[in-house]
Amino acid sequence: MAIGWAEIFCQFLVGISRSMILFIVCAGLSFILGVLRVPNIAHGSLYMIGAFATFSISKMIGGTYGFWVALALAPLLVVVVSLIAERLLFCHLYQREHLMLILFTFSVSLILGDLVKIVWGAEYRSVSPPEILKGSISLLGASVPRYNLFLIIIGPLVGIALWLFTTRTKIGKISRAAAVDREMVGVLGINVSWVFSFAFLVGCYLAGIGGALVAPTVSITLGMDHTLIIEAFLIVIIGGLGNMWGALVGSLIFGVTHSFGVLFWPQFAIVFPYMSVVIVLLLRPRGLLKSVW
Amino acid sequence: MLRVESVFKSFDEFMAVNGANLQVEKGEIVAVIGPNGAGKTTLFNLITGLLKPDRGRIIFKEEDITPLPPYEICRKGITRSFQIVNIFPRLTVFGNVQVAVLSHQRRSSNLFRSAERIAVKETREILETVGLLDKENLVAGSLSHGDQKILEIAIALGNEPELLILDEPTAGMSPEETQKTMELIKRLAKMRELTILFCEHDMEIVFSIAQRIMVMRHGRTIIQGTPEEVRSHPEVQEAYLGEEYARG
Amino acid sequence: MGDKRKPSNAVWILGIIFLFLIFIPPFAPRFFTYILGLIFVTSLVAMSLNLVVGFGGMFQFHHGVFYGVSAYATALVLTKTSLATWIGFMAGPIVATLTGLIIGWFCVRLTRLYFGMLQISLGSLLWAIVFRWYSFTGGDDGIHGIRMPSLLMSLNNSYYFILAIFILSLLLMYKILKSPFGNTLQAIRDNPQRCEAVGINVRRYQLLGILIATFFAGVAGVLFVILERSVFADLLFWVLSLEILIMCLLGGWFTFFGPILGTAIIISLRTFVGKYTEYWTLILGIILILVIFFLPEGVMGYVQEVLKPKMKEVKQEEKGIDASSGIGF
Amino acid sequence: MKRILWVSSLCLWGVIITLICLPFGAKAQGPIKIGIVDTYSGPPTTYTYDVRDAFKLAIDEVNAKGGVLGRKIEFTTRDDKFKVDICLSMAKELIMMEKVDILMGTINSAATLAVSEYCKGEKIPFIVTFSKSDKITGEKGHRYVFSVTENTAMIGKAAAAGLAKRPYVKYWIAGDDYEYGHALADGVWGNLKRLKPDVQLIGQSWWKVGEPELTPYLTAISAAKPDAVIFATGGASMVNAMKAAKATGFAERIPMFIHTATEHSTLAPLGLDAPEKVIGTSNYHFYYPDTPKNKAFAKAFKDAYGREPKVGALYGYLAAQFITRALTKAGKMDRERFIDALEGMKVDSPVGEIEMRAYDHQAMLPMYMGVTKKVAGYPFLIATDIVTIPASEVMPSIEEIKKVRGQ
Repeated sequence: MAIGWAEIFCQFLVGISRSMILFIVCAGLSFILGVLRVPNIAHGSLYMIGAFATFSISKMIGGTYGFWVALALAPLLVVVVSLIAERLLFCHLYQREHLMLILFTFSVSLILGDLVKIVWGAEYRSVSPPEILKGSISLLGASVPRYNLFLIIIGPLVGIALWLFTTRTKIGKISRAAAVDREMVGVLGINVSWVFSFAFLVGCYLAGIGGALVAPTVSITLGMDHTLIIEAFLIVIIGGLGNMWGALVGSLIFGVTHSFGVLFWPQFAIVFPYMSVVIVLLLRPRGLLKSVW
Repeated sequence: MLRVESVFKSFDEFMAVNGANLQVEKGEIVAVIGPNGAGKTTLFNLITGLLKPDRGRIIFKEEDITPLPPYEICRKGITRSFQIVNIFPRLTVFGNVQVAVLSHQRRSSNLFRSAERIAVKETREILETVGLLDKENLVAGSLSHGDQKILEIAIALGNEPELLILDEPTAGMSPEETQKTMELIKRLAKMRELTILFCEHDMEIVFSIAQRIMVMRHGRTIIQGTPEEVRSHPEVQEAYLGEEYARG
Repeated sequence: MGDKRKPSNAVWILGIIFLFLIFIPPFAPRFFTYILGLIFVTSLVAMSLNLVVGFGGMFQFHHGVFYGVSAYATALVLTKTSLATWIGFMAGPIVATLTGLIIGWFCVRLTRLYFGMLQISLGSLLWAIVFRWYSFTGGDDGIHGIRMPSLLMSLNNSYYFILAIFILSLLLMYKILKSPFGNTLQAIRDNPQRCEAVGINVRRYQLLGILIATFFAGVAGVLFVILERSVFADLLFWVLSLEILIMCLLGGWFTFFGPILGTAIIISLRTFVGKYTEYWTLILGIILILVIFFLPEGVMGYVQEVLKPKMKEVKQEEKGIDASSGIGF
Repeated sequence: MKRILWVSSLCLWGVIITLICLPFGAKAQGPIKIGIVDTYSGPPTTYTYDVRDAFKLAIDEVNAKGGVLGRKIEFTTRDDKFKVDICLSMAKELIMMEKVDILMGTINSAATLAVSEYCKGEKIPFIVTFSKSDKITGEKGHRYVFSVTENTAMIGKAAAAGLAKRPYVKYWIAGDDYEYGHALADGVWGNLKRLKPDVQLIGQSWWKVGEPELTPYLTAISAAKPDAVIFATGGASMVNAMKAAKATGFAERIPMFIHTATEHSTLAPLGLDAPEKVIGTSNYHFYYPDTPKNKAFAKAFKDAYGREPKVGALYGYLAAQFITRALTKAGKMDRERFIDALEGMKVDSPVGEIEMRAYDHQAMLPMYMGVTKKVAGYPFLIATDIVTIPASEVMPSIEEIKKVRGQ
């Protein structure tokens, strides 16, 4: 089978665009892991809620702007859900052992999963991309869906926004400091509880954006949380816990190796993500980039 | 018995140990002193293998132990206690010490004998020496801070070391407890013919029991010698001991 | 429990429960015999996991792989070869332990979450093989209707067999936990750094712990085949491993019998609440959260907490020693 | 102290035993009990809800007329979460504890095969309503298992019969990497090769079930420039495949065949965003065949549940028909007589008369091959140019069944 440069290029772009969604979700997960030390299994559920909310909102508004409004509002809905969960449950448990937190966030994901089923039903849902992003354009001889190009643009934007937030704003700096040394932040007379709460919401907001962005490319179903969360954890681990750029590197490794795996060795594409994690962890047992832990 | 030969260790940019030298002879009690951040704990971590030096050698009984992992260094006869309490909080006091005794007797991997019947005598002996025998069935995490520090030492004794390293054994203790602990250390050294290397903040203690003293500053060895030599060393006086000791 | 001279109350209680379990099959409905069998099998996996998680402090996130691999090994020997049945039964634990050796050898190089995620990746590779290799493992259809020797064909007989092996495994595990090795393992859980400092090769002991745990998971895998006579790729999927982990944590991961309780709670919940509502996972989630908030040591941990003062009282009367060691009942 | 423990533990067990035994009192001539174990959470519900709802509709009608043999029919459902172990223990619960007379359900192939083996041992009739593995009534078939749904062998035959009439030569196969996908691909390809020996397979790609992003695969496939692509996919991946085909414009360039692409379960969630010109097969459309019987059925379903029936509804309806007719014919609730009655039974349905083949207990269903198209008046795409492939061309022959069963 002859594979031309055009296909390889196209595959590369598609791989990167898939990485971008992973990156946005994983950056959120990693941020929460870094600042709060909470391995949040419910992160996948929030992503799912983001997708379902996008469906509902864009259907309610309809028309050309439906999707854009949904893209703005759905993550906020996710933030509201996570604010409730944080104030009600999470904030009492930050000091617990990791295994207990895993148990706890798993329970939350069970509850959220069933709540989504109660609210949205168990049917497949589907969102169409806005008119302007429909179809595909020809790029170096290969046809690339416009929506994927859109993702490639939006991914770095979100990344830069997060970077500016953590390095330029006061609260961002405080959360970063809290990631390294909690006691110090407490000593400074800052209400740590609110810093944590805020950091948690930022992470969840990213999960919501990820869910909203993925909505037009897939069928929105119950169970999409499970497929995502394990990949997200693997990405965060190989990138370096709590390191945002690590999440980016991890996502790119996942997205691109997977897309090329598909091109050259389709029968075994299923094992590529796991293989890459095994290799990375054996060579660099603490992830590729520096972990804040 | 132990020779540390110009050892270096840095964390990122920070030089924690910057060419330290140390010599300990058999049967001595040697103290390492220095201001906070002088690299004392790092030095101990290097000797016991928890950290690997960037450069330099550590020689114990004429053998280079620099590349060995901690557990092998321990088997060569060096054990230590930690500055921050570092025990097995969910095990009983007895269990804490027994773990070390079993490890020393190479019986840790015994799967089918009941641990309640192995190494009981040796463990109780150690507990009796340090005065924790009456608390042997309590969960270690529930002990007072002072008792936990004593337990630290007891665990270190479980391996019947030749060289015992104590990292601030009296940190956080009340004056009475400090007094008792120091008595214990002296007694141990005599009873078990131990060589002891320790570091300590309380200068009174240091000068009262140490036979030789090594002074560290910014990760460097300033001097190693008898208390008198150290006291009279100008740089030490200026840098560390301050006026009071210089006079007294 | 550690009392050497007189059987303690715990032993009495266990005796009563044991007698009760023996008399279940002839009297109770068949379904209960089956569910109890399922609880034994699953709690054996959970307890074997607890050896490394609760007592060894390792993040063994993909324990189900060893259970599944053993079930597949047994099923393959029984269906694809004409070897004697007992060879099939032996093959399970052996293959599981070998898998444990390979996966564990890699994993003990890492710590905590890294350990766990590496194990999930390695385990998922195995899952992918089982899932993909249609001609050999039947792919995701699995292998069903596995023939058993006539002695194990009836539900009651297989129940007794499972019960016997289960109790034997429990005794062995208890013995191991009370052995010097068990103590050392718990010491490693509490403080691996200190263990190195007292001359313990932490990685080697962790690996040994994994081997023992995977062996018992293997035993459970064989029992699963005996009970269900089916194997399928789900057994190796990470979701099942997570469920088993949840069972440990729910029951109480620092206690010996906690995982049985956790397993019993989850299985009964899904069987008996599942009758009335599709939303039994919602109820499970709420129960789990209540446990985390109000019983942080798990259900069994709580029971122990409640019973302990009383036991102390009794023992003092008998002039016994208060040996509340790491292993509770 | 010791006595307290004794007494309390005995009391506890006493209570448990009583609770256990309560529901097992003497059983009078109550209703006929049917147990359904199926997946009622997650993506498969798109299919299983219709089965359950259509079944309920039909059973309610029967009960309104006084039931069967003077007894009402009662059914109870269990959600297995698409997990084999849960499915198996729930099936056992239905059989051993609820003491159901007939078991139904399952969409998960592995679970179906496991439950089927169990029913064989327990001698309980088991009616499969959605699982597509051809092993169920083929290789692993037995006296107690029946299927009212198509299976991969039938899909393969039907698709090959339809595709052989089209001019394509160079094919590519792509699909979900699980048993259903592979079986379906093998079925289509084997039959197609037989009907039209000059077809060539130029490549394959397989992705993991639930893979969200299929664009990379489609790019790889278009690079090879096949005449047509056979997609062996199902469930949630269907919608993904259709979306990716639309976004990349793949469906415009290369004809693609996907089983169930024309089916309402696939097309409804996509609305008007589904790609046109996709070739698909299905057992049922609510608008085809255009007979009064089908119209009445679709209307009754829509009145009851506010949505159009999908293919699952046909299976649920068929299951209800076969069960009630066979019970009537058997004369009393006796499992062996029920099975004897069911073998070879014919029932009327929205897609015409359907026979339960006596030899392998497989319902003989016709298949409809069509092409997706936007049609005014529908808020979603529908199938057009429908060609009916009669059951005789769809069913594997008895010789083939004998062969796989090693007889």
